[in-house]
Amino acid sequence: MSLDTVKRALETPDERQPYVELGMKDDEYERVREILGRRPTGAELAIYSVMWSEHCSYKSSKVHLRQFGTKAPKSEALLVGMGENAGVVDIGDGWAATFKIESHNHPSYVEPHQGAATGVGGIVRDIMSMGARPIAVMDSLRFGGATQPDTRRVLPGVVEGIGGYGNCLGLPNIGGEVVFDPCYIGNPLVNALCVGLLRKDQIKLATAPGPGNKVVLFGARTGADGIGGASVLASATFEEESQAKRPAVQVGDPFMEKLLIECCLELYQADVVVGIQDLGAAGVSCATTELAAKGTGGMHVDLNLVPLRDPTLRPEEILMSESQERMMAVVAPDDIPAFMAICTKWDVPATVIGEVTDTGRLVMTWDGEVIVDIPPGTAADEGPVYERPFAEPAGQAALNADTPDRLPRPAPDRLRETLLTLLGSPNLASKEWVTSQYDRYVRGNTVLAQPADAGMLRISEVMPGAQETTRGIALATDGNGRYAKLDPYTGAQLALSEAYRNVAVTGAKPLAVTNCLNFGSPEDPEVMWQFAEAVRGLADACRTLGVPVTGGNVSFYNQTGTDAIHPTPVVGVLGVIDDVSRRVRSGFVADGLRVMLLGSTGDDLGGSEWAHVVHDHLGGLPPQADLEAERRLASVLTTAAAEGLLEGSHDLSDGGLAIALAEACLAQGVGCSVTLPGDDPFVDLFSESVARALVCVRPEAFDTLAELCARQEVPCHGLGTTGGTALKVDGLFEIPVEELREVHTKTLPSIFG
Amino acid sequence: MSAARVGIVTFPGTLDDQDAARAVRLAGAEAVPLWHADRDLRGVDAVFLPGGFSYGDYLRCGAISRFAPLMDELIPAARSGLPVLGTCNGFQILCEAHLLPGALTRNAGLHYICRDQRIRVENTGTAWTREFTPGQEIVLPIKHGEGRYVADAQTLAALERDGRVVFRYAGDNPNGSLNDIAGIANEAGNIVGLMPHPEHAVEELTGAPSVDGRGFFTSILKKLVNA
Amino acid sequence: MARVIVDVMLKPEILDPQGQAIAGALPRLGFSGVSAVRQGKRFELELDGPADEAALSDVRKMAETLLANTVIEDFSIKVEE
Amino acid sequence: MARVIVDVMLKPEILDPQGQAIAGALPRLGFSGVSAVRQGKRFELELDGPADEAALSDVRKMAETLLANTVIEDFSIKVEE
Ligand SMILES: Nc1ncnc2c1ncn2[C@@H]1O[C@H](COP(=O)(O)OP(=O)(O)O)[C@@H](O)[C@H]1O
Ligand SMILES: [Mg+2]
Repeated sequence: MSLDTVKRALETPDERQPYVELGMKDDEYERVREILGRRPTGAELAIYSVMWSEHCSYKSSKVHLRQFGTKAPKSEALLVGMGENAGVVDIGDGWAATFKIESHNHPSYVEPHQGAATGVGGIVRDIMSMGARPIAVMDSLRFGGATQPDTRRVLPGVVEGIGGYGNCLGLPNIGGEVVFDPCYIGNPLVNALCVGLLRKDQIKLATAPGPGNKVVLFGARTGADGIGGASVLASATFEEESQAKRPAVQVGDPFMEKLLIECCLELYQADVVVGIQDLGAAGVSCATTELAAKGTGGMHVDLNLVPLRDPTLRPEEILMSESQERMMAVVAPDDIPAFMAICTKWDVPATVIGEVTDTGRLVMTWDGEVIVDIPPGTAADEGPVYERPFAEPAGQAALNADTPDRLPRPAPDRLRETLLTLLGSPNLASKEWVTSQYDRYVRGNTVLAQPADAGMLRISEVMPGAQETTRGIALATDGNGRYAKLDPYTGAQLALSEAYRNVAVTGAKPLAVTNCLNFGSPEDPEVMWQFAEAVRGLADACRTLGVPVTGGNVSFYNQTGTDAIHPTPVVGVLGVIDDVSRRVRSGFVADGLRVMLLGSTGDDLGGSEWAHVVHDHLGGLPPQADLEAERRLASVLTTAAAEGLLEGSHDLSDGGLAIALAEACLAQGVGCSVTLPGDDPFVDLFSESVARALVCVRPEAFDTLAELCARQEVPCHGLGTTGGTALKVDGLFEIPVEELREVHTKTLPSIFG
Repeated sequence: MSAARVGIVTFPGTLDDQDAARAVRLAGAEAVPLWHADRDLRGVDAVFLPGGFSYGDYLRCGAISRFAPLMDELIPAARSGLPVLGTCNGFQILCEAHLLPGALTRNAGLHYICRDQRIRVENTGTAWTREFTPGQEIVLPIKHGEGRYVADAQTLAALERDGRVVFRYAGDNPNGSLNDIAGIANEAGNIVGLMPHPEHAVEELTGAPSVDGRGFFTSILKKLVNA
Repeated sequence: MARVIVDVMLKPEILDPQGQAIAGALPRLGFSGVSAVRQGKRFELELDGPADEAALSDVRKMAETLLANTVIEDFSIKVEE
Repeated sequence: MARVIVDVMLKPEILDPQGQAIAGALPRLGFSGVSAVRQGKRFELELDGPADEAALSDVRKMAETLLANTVIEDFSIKVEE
């Protein structure tokens, strides 16, 4: 086919273009024509269509996400906020952490292994592009029912993909979630988080300033990955069924990514990078427009110079390719030899493909002809913004009215059995089948990993120069789709509440938030309502708890036909512990310690694990979020940890006190003898009230902790003592730890082999 | 007396080199980085081949690494007595380089597995195990997808007869290794390879819930100091 | 009793990092003259009966559902003499 | 320009857990009539020149030293027409 140049576009203003096939609306196409004052070329259409896609432009979510900024609490810690590749937080002593969570849901449904693997790869490159060394990953996963056939296809592949990629990069996996619910069948959620470390004064940004600076593409060669849509542009007549031949699946090469990490770190060290951007979705289109838009405003790129894996690729396809393991850097001309030498040392191919200009235009050529000539900001920042209509779902009131009060509750002599049923249910059972496929030890800085409530890393040996700090960082991710379905506003707050608590029980002080918002179609007003409510709830809760949102990701269209997944906001919280040797271990760590329950318990069973597992019921309202109580609890926990009062801890969440006690016993195989504090043992054991934690302390520390709790107005009950080989609940039951273990560990292996 | 110098080899894709260096330092020796592309052992007294995914573990684990320029120096040095320890990918490289017999193949369970594993020390006569007691059980992390040791019957019999099975899995065999073999030595006892990771078990705060890995590093130190 | 071979290769447009790594290593080992390497899988199936049409149609189904991941791989079947 | 195929299979006496897992899964998927499965590797090498004797002797050396681990694997070489 003939090349669609700017010249040709001017000569053939009325040529029909496949913008609909590329997912563009009529008015969006008209806007492009308006911006350019002519029809776009095929290559320009490729750029605008990907840059203005939901995925890249956040066109449906933008108006809501603004609240994360407008309602943001004042935070000294925030160094880089939303809008960059990842947020950056000051963690003290001159060091900063950058972290972000991102979804790779649909690709993981199509090809679980590669979809999940490239999800990890993508988020790691985001962290690298901030100038940081990636130091750990986490994964938050949702699958259909554990025994549904498609789950048996998807889960093993996803786990292998995450493990295969992360393990090969040498990034310890320090936590995550695995949740099963039939609502995710056909729409599994794979959310990957990466955290990195850097010197506070060495943050890199995605910007291309300085005319004359060179644009370098480095990493893997460009192939036909993920360009299903682009082939309509490259084909002679897009009316034909020409899309089938190009793969939508991207395949990852973790070895190349590992080389890229080490190569980038050496480039940063040598100070030969002016600006840098990873290539994710929308590949070269995204990297060039964003770098140019944030820099001097102009760039000239010769697309013929892009090294190709598939020599038949057309320029439109090169622009849209999502080939993995690529980065783009802006480099001063004098530094090019040093830059190239470092790439050669690491066997990373690198090519100068263009130059920064002061024209304010992004110009690209192919075979010497101009095929792109646009103001880059119009593609990168001035995409469409929708105020999508939203409306409370028709069934919401009825759902909330169907409370768990009508469900029969177990008699005292059935509580033992109820506990074991819950403990062995797929959502509460041990996730070791999954986590044992992940390396949690590599690089030797992992202080806490699964099954601890939060992952924790020592900082001092992560990078040269960090020896001076005693600090550590803690991270947890949480989300509960059932709660969010019942009340998305509260559900989002509860996700934050739990992640915040999980960080606090380790002794770390929660500092900042990332989030991944997984929802159905934004074109459905009921889904849009869930989304709007969740964002409003999360933004409000972040303000109350004083933790800013630093970044995140929105994943829409997680639905099959009109059946959307439960709204699933997943929240990641990062905290800092001043002295990492003061970290609190998980659960009961020794015999003869006093067991205390912090926080107060109400009758909160709406959306609970008990209602779900025993009655397959979802109705009523979730537990009320109590952020003030959450903040006081965290303050007690971090103070007590710093003073060395806590020997072990565990938060209460899904499954309530019953499950927390069982997990605390399982942590080190230490039993306990406890008396329930309230007068309804069922509620005591299975209610999911928020802002509660279980701790164990040396007997002589009991009074000090009780006083600390009293000062902070955190209710506190002595439940009993640790020791023995069974979980004993006075007057109700006794379960040997070995029996707990058997029930807890056998569920996933018996399903997944 | 200057500290003993232990070389830590980094191939493209090596991951545990930082851990290995830390373990060497904690034991009181100097960790000397060795780069795969240099034909230079930098005069070290012993060499540690750490774990990871050298060359992505593509083709076979260790298959490509063994052709690195550094290996041209290391192979003859090891044959003439230089103490060498290979863990995980390092063990795989030693087998691919024929410095140790047999091969490491896909785990019988077909999954990568990371867990804290009980190991029995069977031979305390090697350069890397003299600080243990015969039959001592230790806990070290394992983390590998291809750790099932195989060798032909004759080789296995010879290993057993000569006491060259240095480590055996105690309790559950995690990967289907023949004779529960977790690690072996060459005839001279200077070259030892094992799948478990001593370098991840040297500190209270981090890594595995044991510090049993320290024995490897104190063993080699003692040997070098007494040599 | 027949033996059927199923060869599974990544589709040509799909990245093959293993093949790339091998191709990259060859020159360092002193081998020139190989321009590209692709790595795939080979399955040898022993059939109880003859490799007749019914059996081969079964093998085709196995290849599609289990041996190959047809999202990213192609396969071919041949009967070994 | 020629293409040479190197097939690498585990020696018969070496346990092949992947092949076994497949053989074990087949009946569950409703396939009977397969008594054993072995899984190996297939390499496709594109040569710059013809597959003459010199080239094939080079390929044989590559197979011996790199593509197969002859401690546990056998290989065979053929030229694709
Ligand atoms: N997909 C996963 N990846 C890594 N770690 C996981 C994953 N799923 C669960 N875990 C870990 O297993 C432990 C138990 O998980 P969970 O019960 O969800 O914790 P919590 O209720 O405290 O959030 C935690 O340490 C968690 O980080
Ligand atoms: Mg928890």
